[in-house]
Amino acid sequence: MRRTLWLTPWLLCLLAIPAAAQTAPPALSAGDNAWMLVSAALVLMMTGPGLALFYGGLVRTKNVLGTMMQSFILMALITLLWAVVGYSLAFSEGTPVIGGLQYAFLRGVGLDPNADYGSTVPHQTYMIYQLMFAIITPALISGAFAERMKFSAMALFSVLWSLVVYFPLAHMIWGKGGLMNALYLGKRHGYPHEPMKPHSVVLSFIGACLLWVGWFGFNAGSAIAASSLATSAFVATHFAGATGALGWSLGEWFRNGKCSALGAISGSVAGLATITPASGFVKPMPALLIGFVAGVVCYLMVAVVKGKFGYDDSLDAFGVHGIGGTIGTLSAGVFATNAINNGLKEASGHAQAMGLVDGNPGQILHQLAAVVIGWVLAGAGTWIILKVVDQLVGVRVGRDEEIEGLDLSQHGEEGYNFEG
Amino acid sequence: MRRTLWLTPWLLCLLAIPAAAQTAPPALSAGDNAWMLVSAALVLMMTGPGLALFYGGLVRTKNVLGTMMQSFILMALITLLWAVVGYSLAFSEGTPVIGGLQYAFLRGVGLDPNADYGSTVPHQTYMIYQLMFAIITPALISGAFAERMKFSAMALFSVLWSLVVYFPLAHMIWGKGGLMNALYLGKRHGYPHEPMKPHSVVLSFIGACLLWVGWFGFNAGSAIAASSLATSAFVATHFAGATGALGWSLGEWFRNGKCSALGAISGSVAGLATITPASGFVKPMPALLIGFVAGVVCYLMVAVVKGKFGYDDSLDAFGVHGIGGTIGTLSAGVFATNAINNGLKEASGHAQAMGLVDGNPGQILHQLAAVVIGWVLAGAGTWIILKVVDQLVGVRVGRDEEIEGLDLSQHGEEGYNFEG
Amino acid sequence: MRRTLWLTPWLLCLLAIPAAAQTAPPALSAGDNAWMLVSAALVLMMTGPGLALFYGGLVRTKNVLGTMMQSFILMALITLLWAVVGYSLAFSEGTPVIGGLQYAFLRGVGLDPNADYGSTVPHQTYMIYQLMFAIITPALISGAFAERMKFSAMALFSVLWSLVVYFPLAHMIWGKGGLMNALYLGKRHGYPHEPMKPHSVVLSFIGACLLWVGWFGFNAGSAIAASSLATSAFVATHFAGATGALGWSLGEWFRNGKCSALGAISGSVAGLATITPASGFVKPMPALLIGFVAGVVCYLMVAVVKGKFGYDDSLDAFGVHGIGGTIGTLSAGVFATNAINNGLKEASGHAQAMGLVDGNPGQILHQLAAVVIGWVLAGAGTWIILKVVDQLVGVRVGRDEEIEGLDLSQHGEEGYNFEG
Amino acid sequence: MKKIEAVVQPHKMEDVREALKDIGVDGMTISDVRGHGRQKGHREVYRGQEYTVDLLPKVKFEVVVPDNRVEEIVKTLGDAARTGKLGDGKIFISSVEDAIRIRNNDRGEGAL
Amino acid sequence: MKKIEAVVQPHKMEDVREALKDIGVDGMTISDVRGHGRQKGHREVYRGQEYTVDLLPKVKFEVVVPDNRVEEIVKTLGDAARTGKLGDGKIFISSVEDAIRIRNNDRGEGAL
Amino acid sequence: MKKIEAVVQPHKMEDVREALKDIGVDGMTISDVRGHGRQKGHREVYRGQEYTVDLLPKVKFEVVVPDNRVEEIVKTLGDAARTGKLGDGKIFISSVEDAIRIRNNDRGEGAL
Ligand SMILES: Nc1ncnc2c1ncn2[C@@H]1O[C@H](COP(=O)(O)OP(=O)(O)O)[C@@H](O)[C@H]1O
Ligand SMILES: Nc1ncnc2c1ncn2[C@@H]1O[C@H](COP(=O)(O)OP(=O)(O)O)[C@@H](O)[C@H]1O
Ligand SMILES: Nc1ncnc2c1ncn2[C@@H]1O[C@H](COP(=O)(O)OP(=O)(O)O)[C@@H](O)[C@H]1O
Repeated sequence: MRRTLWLTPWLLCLLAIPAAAQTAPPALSAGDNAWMLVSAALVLMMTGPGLALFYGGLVRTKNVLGTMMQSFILMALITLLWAVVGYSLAFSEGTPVIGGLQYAFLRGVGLDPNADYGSTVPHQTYMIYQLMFAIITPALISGAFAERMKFSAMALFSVLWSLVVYFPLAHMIWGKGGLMNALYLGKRHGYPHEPMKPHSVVLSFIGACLLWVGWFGFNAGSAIAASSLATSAFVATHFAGATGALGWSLGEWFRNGKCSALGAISGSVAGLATITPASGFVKPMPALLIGFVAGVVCYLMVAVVKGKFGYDDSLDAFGVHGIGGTIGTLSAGVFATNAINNGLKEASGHAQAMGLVDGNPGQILHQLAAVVIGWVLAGAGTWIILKVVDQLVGVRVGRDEEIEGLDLSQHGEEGYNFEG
Repeated sequence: MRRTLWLTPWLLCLLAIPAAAQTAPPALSAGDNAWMLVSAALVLMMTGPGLALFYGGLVRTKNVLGTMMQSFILMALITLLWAVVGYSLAFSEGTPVIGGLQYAFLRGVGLDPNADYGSTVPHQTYMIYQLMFAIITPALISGAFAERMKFSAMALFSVLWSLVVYFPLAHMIWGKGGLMNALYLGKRHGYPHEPMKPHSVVLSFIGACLLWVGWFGFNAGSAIAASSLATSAFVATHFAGATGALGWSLGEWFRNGKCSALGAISGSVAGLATITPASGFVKPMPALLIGFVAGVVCYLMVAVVKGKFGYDDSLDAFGVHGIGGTIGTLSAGVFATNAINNGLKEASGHAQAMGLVDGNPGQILHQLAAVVIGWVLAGAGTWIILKVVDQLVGVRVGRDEEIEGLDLSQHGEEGYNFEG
Repeated sequence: MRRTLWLTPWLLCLLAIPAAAQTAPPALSAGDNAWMLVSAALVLMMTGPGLALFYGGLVRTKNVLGTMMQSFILMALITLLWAVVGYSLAFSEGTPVIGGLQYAFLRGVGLDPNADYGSTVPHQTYMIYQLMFAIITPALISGAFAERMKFSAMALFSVLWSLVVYFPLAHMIWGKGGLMNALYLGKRHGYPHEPMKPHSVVLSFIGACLLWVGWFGFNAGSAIAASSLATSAFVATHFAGATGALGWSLGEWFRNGKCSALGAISGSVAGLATITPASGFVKPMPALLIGFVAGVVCYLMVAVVKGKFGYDDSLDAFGVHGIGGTIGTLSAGVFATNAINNGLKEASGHAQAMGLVDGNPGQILHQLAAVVIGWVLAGAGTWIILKVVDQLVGVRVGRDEEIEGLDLSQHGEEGYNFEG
Repeated sequence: MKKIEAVVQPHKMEDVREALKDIGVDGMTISDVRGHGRQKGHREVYRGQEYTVDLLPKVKFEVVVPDNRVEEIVKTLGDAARTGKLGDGKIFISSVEDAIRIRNNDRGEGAL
Repeated sequence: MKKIEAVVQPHKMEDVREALKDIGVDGMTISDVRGHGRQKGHREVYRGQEYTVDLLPKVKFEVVVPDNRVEEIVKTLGDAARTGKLGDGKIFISSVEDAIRIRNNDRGEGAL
Repeated sequence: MKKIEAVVQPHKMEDVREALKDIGVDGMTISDVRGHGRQKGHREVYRGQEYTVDLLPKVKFEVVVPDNRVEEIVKTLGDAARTGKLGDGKIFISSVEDAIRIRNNDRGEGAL
């Protein structure tokens, strides 16, 4: 199996398609490389400070550093892992299940373009860009175990999870580890009895905005070129972020008579997460729709369903990212069109019909299969790894440490010392 | 009327010029597209988190979310509006007064370059880039009604204002709605008697820096290419931001014997706002001068004149952006030169003389006319829309809600819960 | 002496090499210009808000604005200085010791590419990009005199230092002024007796992340093109930032049994500072190693050595940036390879051997010489300038002003007014 | 000597201070507190999770004064803080045995 | 009238408030304080610089009540705040001479 | 039992704590307050708008002690907090009727 799909993440990844024919001989394009380096920088900015702030603002004061640190340490840990074996496992030729060790220690990952990995940018550009994705995925999951997981357990979990789940499956599993973690770890001490208000919606707001900006690199960068496909993905991304905010806000308006800043930013993140598997395949108007649906559905998940079931997905990693990713994958089956993305050709040389709108209803089933398989693999893998980590170091901090807060108990420092 | 001036915003917009001849056939340039996508991202970053933080830090704690939310909801609302009719009204061929509906729902706004809208980037790139401008303009105005306007009224006002004032006139009206709002709404409860210190100059500082960085996309992106014109606008932007900070700081030094962080950042924003209509037309040294004048004059407006007249332009949207834009438009009449921008040709084929420095003193009058017309249209339009909105939903929150703060009364949440 | 080395900063700058032959005639590349404009914006973002937040979070509440203002005012002051004489002194042809006045007031620094200053981007692009470096260098030093230096003295010092030390020597002296300042100014009142905890590790965290992201512009932009060399520098930068964080964290783990968020971010900054003189010359795996060593050594400097010697380098400008730069310069002598950077040719036309790994052990001595000369010049220059400034305006605030805090005593404002 | 402790609405702080200044009461210590009483709290909703917040921000004044000024001060303070709505706050009076001015060791009423 | 001042662990605040509410004690003023006592502090390390922090966050309740309810309230409050570990906090009882409800000038026990 | 309340300059907090520790006073509660008195405030200017800030940050110590230690503690505290300049702060002494250690229900002086 070729692992070098240049397609926007997650979509169609179960189709056994040949790598898109890239006929021009590889040659570096300064414009494309400029765009890809910028995109890599933007995706890193999504994790830090973006996601770190988004999550950090949602927790209580005593956990702010512990929560931000979960994102930050992944910027370091996953980078090392990626250089040593990760990139190779994810992207070199190997068995159908996992890549080989050909690129271990980045041997052979050079500065010349390689047609398999973006024919107009250095192979290393592709490698570093994909690394930024490998960092943010476990960082997103960390939202599910905020405020109660041991730092060591979190680091170990993320390493194992990357090795066993992400590197092999790469792009299928966005946010899906979240629910398992929330269930496995159990509720925070005092939840839902004690108030656990976000200690700073202001921080979350900054984070959400930077996520939005960074997401342009995430989705439009996935074209691996500053091409019109990049533009298309950029537009879809922005549109879905906008209507996601509107959808969530409307939901709040109906139920509470008010719409909140936290709601609007959560909705935009839901819209952005949802459009991700579909951006680069859909037109602008469907993107508006997809984002809106995402905003409404994720709101209902978080505000209604979560309350009913009573699990403690502290920062709604599952409710926003897991659900969003699922909606997005399915809607891609509906709205993907070869008017946007004609990377797949039929034998006749014509661009292959993609989603329902192209007259290919079967794609919805493919996408559904992708969703189900993704959930099952990610869920099972996550659960097993949690068990292992729990045996090795214990996943949850002690009760007193939880009350004291992660900042002091895990890191020996405090987020704010205003009175100093 | 062609609405597709590729010129830097605002300048020369009253000249009945044909669209600049762009002789090469449209073809996508990866370098130009990369730059324009980055610029679009940067301009979005100006609104959120940039402007949201700049304004959010200036208000009292109880209004921080309400203030930031005003910027954020525009990122969502104006995007939807833009996709549906806004872009079409602003940029399609229509009557001389307003565009047509040709591009409604973005029909026909495709991924191929269109010579009228940037001949080297996809038409959608142009569309999304211009959208980011449409978002930030009403967001800037919101500074004038901070801390006392209803959220619903603010949203309705912004939508109407975009439809009636901004989309038709597009780039002429930066910051000019501010004064009307301040006058119409009246003073905040307790102003100027009670202390209303900025609750966090730190937040404003972050915002101002991000505004500065984002402004490169705003001005240098207006070249719609990574051309030498983009470089020129980039340099002018940075220079004016720098001397704006120095001008304001010197003003404070003379009057108070101290210069403040808030002063320095306000000055840089004044310099950046001021250079905007002139960047892409002026050389580096005049940019230094323009920025400096902006810093000094805006300081005097805010610190002396405002106090004299006693209106309550809460965050100085008018004093900084309105005045700055005016100074900039006039100084463009002085310093614009075809050594920088030779887009306009005479019949003879020579580049047309531009500002006073090119030996064309008449341009100053044109610019003055542009200023006056801009002020009149924006002022009148804004006032009327405020009246309408006031009738429909009421513009101002009640006294008790104002005392309680917008965060609680409008959004049911608080910015900080440190004690949690 | 040609001053137009397009090499990554600092490295090899003492070799009397001819400017790398750039055979193609100068012609603007949109891709390269896009990348360089973005890089310039990123490097500005490193200073503000990046470094301003990183340092601002580390000081006590009463000094937050004073500390951030030190970075911000340099964004303004150095820009003016650069336009007037700075760029000319640093980059025009002059004597071997300092440039001439050929480019004073940017005369002759136009919009066409100039082969000496990046043959594919406008000369002004090169000028503005280098300016961003000139801003951040004195800003980094300001960390050494935080919480106790007069604002006027700091401004005067920075101007003189730029004129006398930075513009002539340009890239050799990163962070090396720090120690002198710390020694000259003496300890903060109450140090080390009274607690001086960082008032907001959260702010520092945001700052460090933005530094990391901005550093891509700093190092990968130094290729002055979106070339494969840029990619190589980008990868090295990211890798060293990551392992720097790991190195510092491991150090803390061994000594304290915990690793902290402040430690992780400090380590990443140490790794980034350290790789800087070597990025663009070394392969990815050595970059991992260099970053790791930087993290460990800087941690020991700050946590052990500083305590032993007892000087008060308030924000560890010296411990992190000075030491990091030194390690980096030396390791470049070991790991620089013409497989990455073949800009230097032998007479035979072959790429010249670079570091030890290329079989050129002598380079280590060259690098050592560079370090020593850099230290001596920067140290002596800094000391003399401090003496002069002290005579002119006095460098240190009075005891009462120090206790009251810089925000009030120097700027007449406060960072936070939450109770407003 | 008596200590007058008053818990008032935050937006009345400025008025109270000026009223006290006007009758020559200069020494005071102020702190930010949260109060609970008859005044109804408000509802906050974060991601669908509702919180009824009934601890509302208040400002506490502490003024130590000579016995003979108590009534005048209580009246002035009360008048300045009054809006007539629930939540205006309370004033408590208690006895203080001694006061010391740290600067010069003055004691008793002279130290106030 | 007595003033009951209780310094308790922050995470016990919710429990204490509910316990007081259950016995009909509604009026109270709360503030964030830091306390020092037998409870051991903790160590924080910033860039190798160690700080022993022995001022720990606490929440202070101030409740002014009629004399006859003191014992009941002290017991309820103590029971709700108790964990049995060092640092649970203290309750202090002192005398208050008068209370005024600002809103309507009610005085004495009726003002509580 | 007496309660000693001292309002001191924030930068003297560390010194005061150590002085009290040296004479064996371990239990105390501290809060951040703002004070007004003879000490002149300062001017802040935000965008040309001037504010005279005369509520200055202070730290309040509350220490409940047995009657017989009052004088010693007041002296120690005062000496440690004194700079001799306006604004050094005040110490107030008042009576406390009872103290309870929540942890084990100890009462009276033994609970301190
Ligand atoms: N018994 C009490 N002890 C201490 N503080 C009280 C008491 N009763 C009320 N307070 C304080 O006074 C404030 C106002 O009381 P509330 O009952 O809401 O209004 P009102 O005094 O107008 O009836 C409360 O928020 C609280 O801070
Ligand atoms: N003498 C005192 N005066 C004022 N506050 C005290 C005194 N002793 C203790 N406290 C407060 O009570 C808190 C708990 O006291 P501590 O001695 O740690 O635990 P315990 O009461 O369980 O022995 C302290 O943190 C402090 O706030
Ligand atoms: N009468 C008072 N009641 C309560 N607090 C007071 C009183 N007088 C002074 N204070 C507190 O003491 C602090 C210092 O008082 P001030 O008059 O400035 O200095 P000094 O005590 O040296 O004359 C004030 O800031 C205030 O917090």
